[in-house]
Amino acid sequence: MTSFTPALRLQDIVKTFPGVRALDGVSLTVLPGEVHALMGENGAGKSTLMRVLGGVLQPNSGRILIGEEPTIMASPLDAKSKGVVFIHQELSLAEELSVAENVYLGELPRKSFGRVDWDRLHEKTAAILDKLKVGFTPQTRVGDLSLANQQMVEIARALTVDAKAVIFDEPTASLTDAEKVVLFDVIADLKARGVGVIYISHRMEEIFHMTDRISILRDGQYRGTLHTAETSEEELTQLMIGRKLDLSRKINHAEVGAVALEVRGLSCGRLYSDVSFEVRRGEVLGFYGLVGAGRTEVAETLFGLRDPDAGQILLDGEEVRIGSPVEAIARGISLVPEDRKGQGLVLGMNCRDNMTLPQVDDLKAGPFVAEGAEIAIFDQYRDKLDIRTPGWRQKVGNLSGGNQQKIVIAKWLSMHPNVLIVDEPTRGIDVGSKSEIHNLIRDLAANGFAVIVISSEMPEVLHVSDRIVAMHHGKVIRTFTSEEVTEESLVQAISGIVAETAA
Amino acid sequence: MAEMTKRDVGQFLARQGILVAFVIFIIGFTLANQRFLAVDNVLGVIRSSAILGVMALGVTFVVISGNLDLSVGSMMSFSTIVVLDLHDKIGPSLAIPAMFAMTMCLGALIGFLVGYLKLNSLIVTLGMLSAIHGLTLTYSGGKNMDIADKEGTWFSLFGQGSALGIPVPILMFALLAALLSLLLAKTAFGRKVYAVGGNGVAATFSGIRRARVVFLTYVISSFCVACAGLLQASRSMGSQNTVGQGLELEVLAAVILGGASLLGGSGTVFKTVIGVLILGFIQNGLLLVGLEFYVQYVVTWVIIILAVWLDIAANRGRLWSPIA
Amino acid sequence: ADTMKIGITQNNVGVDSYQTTYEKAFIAAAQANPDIEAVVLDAGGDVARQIAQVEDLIQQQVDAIIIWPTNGEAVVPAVRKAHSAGIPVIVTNSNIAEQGFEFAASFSGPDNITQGARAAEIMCEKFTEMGIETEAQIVQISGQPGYTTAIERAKGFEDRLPEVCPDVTLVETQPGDWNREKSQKVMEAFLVKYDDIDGVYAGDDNMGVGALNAAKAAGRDGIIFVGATNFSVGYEAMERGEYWGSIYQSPVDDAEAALKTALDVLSGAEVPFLNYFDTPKITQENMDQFDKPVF
Amino acid sequence: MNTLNTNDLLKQGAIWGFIVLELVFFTVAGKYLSLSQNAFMDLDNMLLLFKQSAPIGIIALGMTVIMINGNIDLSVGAIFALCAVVLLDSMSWPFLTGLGDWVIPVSWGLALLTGVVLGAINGLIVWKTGVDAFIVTLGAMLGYRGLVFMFNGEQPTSHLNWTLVDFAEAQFLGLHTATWFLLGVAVALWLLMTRTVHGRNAYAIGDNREAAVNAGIRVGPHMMINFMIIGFLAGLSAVVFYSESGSVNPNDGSLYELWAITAVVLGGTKLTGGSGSIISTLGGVLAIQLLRKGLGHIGADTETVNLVIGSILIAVLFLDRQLNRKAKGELRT
Ligand SMILES: Nc1ncnc2c1ncn2[C@@H]1O[C@H](COP(=O)(O)OP(=O)(O)OP(=O)(O)O)[C@@H](O)[C@H]1O
Ligand SMILES: Nc1ncnc2c1ncn2[C@@H]1O[C@H](COP(=O)(O)OP(=O)(O)OP(=O)(O)O)[C@@H](O)[C@H]1O
Ligand SMILES: [Mg+2]
Ligand SMILES: [Mg+2]
Repeated sequence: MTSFTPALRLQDIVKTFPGVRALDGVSLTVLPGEVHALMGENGAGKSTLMRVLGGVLQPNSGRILIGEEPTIMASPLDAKSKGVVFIHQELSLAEELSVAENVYLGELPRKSFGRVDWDRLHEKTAAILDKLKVGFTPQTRVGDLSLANQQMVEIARALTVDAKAVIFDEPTASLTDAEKVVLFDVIADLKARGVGVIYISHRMEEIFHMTDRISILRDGQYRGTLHTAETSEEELTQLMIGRKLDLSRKINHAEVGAVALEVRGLSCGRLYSDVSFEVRRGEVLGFYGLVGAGRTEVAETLFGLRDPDAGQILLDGEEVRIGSPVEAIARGISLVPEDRKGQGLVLGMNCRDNMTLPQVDDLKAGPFVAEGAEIAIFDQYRDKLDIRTPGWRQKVGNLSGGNQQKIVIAKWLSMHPNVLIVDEPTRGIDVGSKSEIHNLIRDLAANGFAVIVISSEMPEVLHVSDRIVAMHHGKVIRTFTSEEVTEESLVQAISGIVAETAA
Repeated sequence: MAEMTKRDVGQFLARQGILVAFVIFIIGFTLANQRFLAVDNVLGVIRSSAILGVMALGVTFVVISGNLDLSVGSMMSFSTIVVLDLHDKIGPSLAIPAMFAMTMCLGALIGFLVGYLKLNSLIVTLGMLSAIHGLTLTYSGGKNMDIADKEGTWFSLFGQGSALGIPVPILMFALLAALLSLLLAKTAFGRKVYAVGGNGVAATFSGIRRARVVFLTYVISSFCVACAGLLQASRSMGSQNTVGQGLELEVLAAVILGGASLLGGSGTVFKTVIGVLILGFIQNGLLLVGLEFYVQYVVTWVIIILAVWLDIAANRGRLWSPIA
Repeated sequence: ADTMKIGITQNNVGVDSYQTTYEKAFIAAAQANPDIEAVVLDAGGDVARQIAQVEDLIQQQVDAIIIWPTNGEAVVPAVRKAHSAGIPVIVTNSNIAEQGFEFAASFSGPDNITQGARAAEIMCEKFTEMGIETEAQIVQISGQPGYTTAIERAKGFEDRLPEVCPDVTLVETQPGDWNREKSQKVMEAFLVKYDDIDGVYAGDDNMGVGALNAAKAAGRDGIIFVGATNFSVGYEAMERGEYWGSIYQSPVDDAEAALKTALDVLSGAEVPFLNYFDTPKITQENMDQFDKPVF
Repeated sequence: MNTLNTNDLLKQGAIWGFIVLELVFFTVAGKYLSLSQNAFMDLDNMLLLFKQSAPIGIIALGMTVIMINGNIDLSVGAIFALCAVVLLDSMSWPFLTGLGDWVIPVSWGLALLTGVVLGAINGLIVWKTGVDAFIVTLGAMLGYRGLVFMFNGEQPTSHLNWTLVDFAEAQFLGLHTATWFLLGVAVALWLLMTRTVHGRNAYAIGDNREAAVNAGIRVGPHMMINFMIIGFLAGLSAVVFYSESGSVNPNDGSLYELWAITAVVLGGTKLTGGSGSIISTLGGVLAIQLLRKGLGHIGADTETVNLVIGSILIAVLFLDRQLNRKAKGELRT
């Protein structure tokens, strides 16, 4: 905190959507050279507030001041020109274009006659990519990058202009630890240059690791600002969700039953090879690894979405060939996919219909769909997962990111699967719901289901898993039991270091 | 409170932009020519819209599932010619099922190409438009097809008969609309059509056989085309090879006018029916007022854009697009 | 003998049975003559495609080109091109514009203006016979907008009618696009709009029968239907006494006349520029003198 | 700019491979079936191919831009006709007759201006109302066609100017006037789409509109410019073609939009926008014209032509997909 003139101020911002008062008189002050966290439950209004600041949305009322100058953010470009850079929660990239074009999207350097100055573009981008220590070039097509690398492209945008303030809306949701380190370096760098950084995340450890102050939103209302150094997780949670949260690690190992799913020597092209593991009923198996480790691909193969080259899949000891998701579902496998917008939801459909989509064939009343049964399922999981929506008729696309994720989870939980595979289940989910989901996963296991959890968050994997499979470059390096695993050995394993001596 | 209600009414009106436009047009034409709303005329318009309408019902399914069908016009010519030809050869009671089978085979072929082979529907159906036209010409040798004994057959029932004072085409249109509306809105299949159109990948991830759903939408569409061909053949008891030419775009216009999004995932059978009626009444109304046929083109242009605009403006809550 | 290569580019074959029958007849006639090899093309109603086809025929060095113009004026430069390449051009069915006459060897086809005029006469005679020539009201359903044939027939009819029956009023004209269905719709609206319609002139029998169907469905009797290009549906309707008259025009005659004209031109015979083949009036009274049309 | 990998090359190569296939087929089949002593691949015939591709080709090139941008334009056929009407009609406007042959450039200008204005109307509606371009231009297809009819009723509009015809029929360096225009437009648009900020932004908008908006690209004006470009090109196509033919039927140009779109898709441009290439579209256009010419060359009759063109369209789509088939193990969605 180098100066007392705030980098920006938001005053009494109100924003309503049909049926929703998303922001109700929110004020926020960000100082130059500080990292200011914005926290709140899913749907509290964080992204909406940032969209107002970034010129994407116009507020119903309230003022925005940049360096004490009242301004109107007419458009994203306008905001950018006033020094506010917005790194979005959802990827916002043109896949067919090159990395360089994406980084400088909207501001390609020009030569005469509106020509693009390719040399300058590539040069400037290369410099930024250097800083981010990524393994791709400015000319790479963005569509060819993994999700995490795409996120890095998005982050690279923060470094293109001389910003007064940079907004990161859940930038780490799809990053693994290696990129996170780079990201934190970038943020530290921005901070050192006197830029005000607004950082949205649901991950406590990140918040405490690198922010200076924390502002809290709840149900669209401002709940106060705390100095990070002077607060605790408990106090934060209390402010965010209005109650205390029991975060103690309560692993109640259920009776582990027979092997529900066994995979032997499964290989699929360049994606992964010779993957073997087993999950028992009553057990949670964690999958941990770096970006590109191939965990998602293994899950997709089990769900009938990919054709393996070699290997066997055994369900309840019986070898099966799973040719399509239909077959997988019939055999009691559920997959919560990692990309909720692309793979998990029909955004234009309402909440209820999304939730019951995989079982719509089974919910019959005569020739028709039994709407009553559907609504019952919806109500049950809305309460169970605390999904915030005005009603089942709301389009899923209008929900906040976290609530969308909950719909996807509910959709597959309600199938009562034998084997549940969840890929990044709590990406973008607030602490309260996160622990709720963790408990649900444990409960499912306790009820005799086999659960596979793929996660890039070490605390999560450690917290929910009975055993952990560590993958690196498409290979299983090691399988840990929850007793023997340590953070250190796990990090070693996912970096490809085979620790022969591990206990 | 009063203000709230007023806004609700406003919202409702805006949301039902299509209906509002419809009512305004009816009033306008009626003022211009009192005969417009005469029972004969109304029934007449609905009857002659029925053929287009029946096709539009099927295309609604295709469009909601995120595809297009430009082949319906040429397919309708095909079924008309086939049923007329077979009528004299094997009698109406065999000719009708035979024609349905042949037409639905074409629909199944398109469904296979678009659904299972995942070829782009715009191009596939454009290709089929041309190919089916060629097929029809080959079948008929390019000649007009006429039923020899027009008086001595019950075949005229579908196009010209009436029950309870209502012409059969209208009954058939209404019945099909009701059935298909239930199918789309109330059954698991209907739900899947919306899901596939809304987000095909997510549908696959939800265990929906996307290819099969798409395939079935084309089969439904071809079934509707066959019904339209039957109505058409029975109405005029004879036909040219090009009887359905150009209808594909009118059908599409009706479906869009009803508010189905071409991106898939939205639209309803009821709205399509309204879209069909609007087109029918505009055509008829302008004829009654005595305007040149091409004025109708311009009017249709304005109406399509206004109707769709109103519709989306209501959805986003503001008139002008937020695009910078 | 030397075989002669004759290329033909037609207007839009698939569109109606007249044109299809024409094509069949042309091919049959060409095959019947061992000295002729024919290249048969169809422009699909598209001027650009027709011009391209003329260019292709020139490039293939055919001996003569027969053209059924999609647009009588637009093809003039293409005809000139053939002319300067030394290839005689025979225009068939509907003529090209006058500027092109100097480049074309000959025209062979029906006289559409006369046809329209004759239709007016048929209609007028019938009205006179019925005694309503002083107050009769008629409507016209014309062919596809923009086509020479449609325009000429309408013009012939509209010019002649006031000469023969000055008191008959033509209340409205709408196009039926050579399409029976479209014509039926148009007629339905006419019937709603006008209580008194005594006669209908349709640009061809196909549309005439469409109009007739509409009238029958509405239960309106006593309307006099007159068409052009007697189709078999029209002929049958005349047999049933529902349809009064038409103009007898055979696509077979049309095609054969075109081929014959081409052969005459190639053999160096003296050929008049305008080769109209006769298209007589046909009504319920004299129809037994005509064969039932095959199309 | 993207580096091309083999996959991309294969993708872009498909259409040229198809053209080679057509050439071989018609050359061989032509030997047996054609009446002509001239080979199909005769130089003059190939030169004609380019010339005959021009009317739809010029429009298809513009359609590529529109489709890369994520839109579609179904009204080009009607714009084409309306520009032609303006071109030919204006040549006999009394206040222009004093200009002698100088009326030609004026009429050309008026026709092109008409195209730009009509395109701008479409663009403006798409921009300001947010109605999908497919719908806007489907409406305009009817509306503009109505305007064509209003201009001169159902009569053709004609004005044969032999100076103009001679210019249009001229050959320079062996290439016809129309060919020069076609190639010129191709080069210009290729430069526009690969080298300029506008072109790259158009790609971005078609690829991910939301991302483009978020990045502050002014989506509306870019779309509007592209609609004006295709309007201009529809006008240019009309100018080039009707200078030679001198008369326009009110129905002219109908179905051109479909042929243009077909050519663009054959060239590998995605219907959803964001990717595509001008040069491949040129390939698509040539492939279609070659097919028509070839079928005429071997003497196929009308039924067959319809059947074959339809089936070929589907077959090419199928082949293209086989060529670009995803590797085994790829996500099955
Ligand atoms: N376009 C919209 N239409 C209707 N409601 C909306 C829209 N966008 C957001 N909302 C609603 O506004 C509220 C705030 O959403 P917002 O996305 O700001 O939440 P968030 O705090 O970012 O949550 P998360 O942590 O899940 O990302 C939610 O109730 C959401 O449903
Ligand atoms: N777009 C791509 N093109 C080529 N190879 C890819 C692409 N994306 C991923 N890969 C490769 O596929 C493998 C698995 O990638 P992916 O990132 O999906 O794994 P993951 O373990 O699921 O990671 P995440 O933590 O992101 O879920 C890696 O070998 C990676 O190099
Ligand atoms: Mg958010
Ligand atoms: Mg993954």
